[in-house]
Amino acid sequence: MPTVEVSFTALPAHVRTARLVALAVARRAGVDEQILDEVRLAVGEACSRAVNVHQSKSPESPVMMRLTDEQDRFTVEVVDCGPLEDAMGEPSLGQLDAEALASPDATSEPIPDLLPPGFGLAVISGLVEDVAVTSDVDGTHVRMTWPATDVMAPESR
Amino acid sequence: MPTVEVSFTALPAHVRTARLVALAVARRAGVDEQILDEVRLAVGEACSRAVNVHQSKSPESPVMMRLTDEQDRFTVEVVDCGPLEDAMGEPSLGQLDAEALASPDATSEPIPDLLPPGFGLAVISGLVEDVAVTSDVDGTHVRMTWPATDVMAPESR
Amino acid sequence: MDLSLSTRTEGDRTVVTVGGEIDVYTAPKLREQLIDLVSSGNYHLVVDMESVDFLDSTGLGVLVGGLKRVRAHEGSLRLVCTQERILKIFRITGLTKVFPIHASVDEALKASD
Amino acid sequence: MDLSLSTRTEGDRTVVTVGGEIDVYTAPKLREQLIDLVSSGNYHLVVDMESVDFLDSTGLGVLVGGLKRVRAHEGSLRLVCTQERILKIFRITGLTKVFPIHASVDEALKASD
Ligand SMILES: Nc1ncnc2c1ncn2[C@@H]1O[C@H](COP(=O)(O)OP(=O)(O)O)[C@@H](O)[C@H]1O
Ligand SMILES: Nc1ncnc2c1ncn2[C@@H]1O[C@H](COP(=O)(O)OP(=O)(O)O)[C@@H](O)[C@H]1O
Repeated sequence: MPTVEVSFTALPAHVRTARLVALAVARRAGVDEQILDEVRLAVGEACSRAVNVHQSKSPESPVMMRLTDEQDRFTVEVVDCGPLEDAMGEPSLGQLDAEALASPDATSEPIPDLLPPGFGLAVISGLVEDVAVTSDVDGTHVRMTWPATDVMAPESR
Repeated sequence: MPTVEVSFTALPAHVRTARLVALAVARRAGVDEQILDEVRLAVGEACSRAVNVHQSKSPESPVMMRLTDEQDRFTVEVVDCGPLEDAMGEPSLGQLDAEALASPDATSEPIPDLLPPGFGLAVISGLVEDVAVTSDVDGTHVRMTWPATDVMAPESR
Repeated sequence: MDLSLSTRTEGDRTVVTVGGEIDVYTAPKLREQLIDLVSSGNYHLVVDMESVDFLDSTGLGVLVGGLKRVRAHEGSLRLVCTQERILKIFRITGLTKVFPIHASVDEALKASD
Repeated sequence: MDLSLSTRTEGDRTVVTVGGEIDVYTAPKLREQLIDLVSSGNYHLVVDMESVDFLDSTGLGVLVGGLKRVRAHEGSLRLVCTQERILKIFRITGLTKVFPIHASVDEALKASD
């Protein structure tokens, strides 16, 4: 069960580092080239979301990403420190109303650039087939799994 | 004090991941392009050494690398699980005898390809100006520091 | 890769050419650019995304914010994008219904509602 | 980048062209190659390192192992390397005293002790 764990201070720049690591490990784990773009985007969404949660709730505590390569599955788990309610209150993709999002809400200034909380999770669930979002005392876990051929073991000679 | 911590199962493939992460974070931390090759090699040596220590002592426990970017210093610390004696017994660069290393020791078969334990540390101390090797109950810490300009903070607007 | 931005005027429209990665790290630069353009009176924007390698939901948020800003002035925000991997995220989020997406800058410049 | 290896014969010498990264992950492949060559009777090796991007002490260990093997048969192992960043690690470790290092494959092929 080869595993890489990355913890990082909740800063946007580190989301890039997390994407880079996940991509390199996924490739090395034998995730199909066609799927790597999806991995990159999904990992970026999960980590950006976690960074946002931390910046508002607990800027000092690190975001954790765990990459696991076992048998024929490559799994990425991103853990933030946000409480249960956060994940529960977030809309599923079906509830997103693109028209409403973009309505010319000229009366409210400043115009918010952030999409509603949960938009990132909605993107992930639209993108990744095998995804589970759970909450426990540690915070919220986003766990995404892709098929892979295990090529990560040390050279066999 | 933006920090990235990477823990990885003690496998050679993950040493590449560690190098990749350290390089990306160092560049982002503003370490000079001229020094990046040195960072890459030193991090590779420290992590390879740690992987070797773990593989013989405790293959299940992860190797830890911590990247810290504070003010004008970029620091990499690699922690292995090896006990005090390991680090103490290792030769300093001055003690390495290149001729002896390469002597045609035809009587001993198989010919060992590994250089003596401690060779990696010797390379690091020959390469990096600011390096400290310490041991405590956790294991051995190799701590290397380079100058950097802090550009890691979030965009200031 | 970092974000690159350049703008030029074509008649009553302003073309913003974006390259690199639009993500949580770089999106603030794009937001600032769009805000600057709208506050200096450019209400008809064409955002050329052909050189964008990566776009995440933070980037989408900034584009949606831009759209709201120009709409507040009866303006428009058109996208130029033919890359499947970038189009995918617009499709997943339903934002293809909100943004006019064109196959070339020329097409976007000629288009009207 | 991964390791690439190719070999060719030039008179009584064998040229091994190495590319990519020689590290703890790829060094076993190089070791195996050198062992194969020696056990099939090739005792005069020229290792061309001009396309090597990265070399660490595990890689050095494999080269030293190769040198020991050919010396056991009165052979030679010459390196071709002009890249400063690769030469540096040979210098730091004192291995420049052990390996003949040449500026080109031609030079290495013509050299004798
Ligand atoms: N998506 C990414 N995540 C993390 N690091 C990355 C990513 N893309 C490139 N890098 C690394 O970041 C460093 C700088 O890349 P780049 O984005 O071009 O620089 P910057 O954004 O600082 O101008 C390089 O070492 C590169 O390997
Ligand atoms: N030094 C490195 N450490 C870790 N990953 C790396 C390194 N160099 C490249 N990579 C990443 O590893 C992946 C595969 O690189 P490469 O070494 O060419 O493949 P492989 O060794 O599996 O043939 C790429 O995603 C690349 O970003």
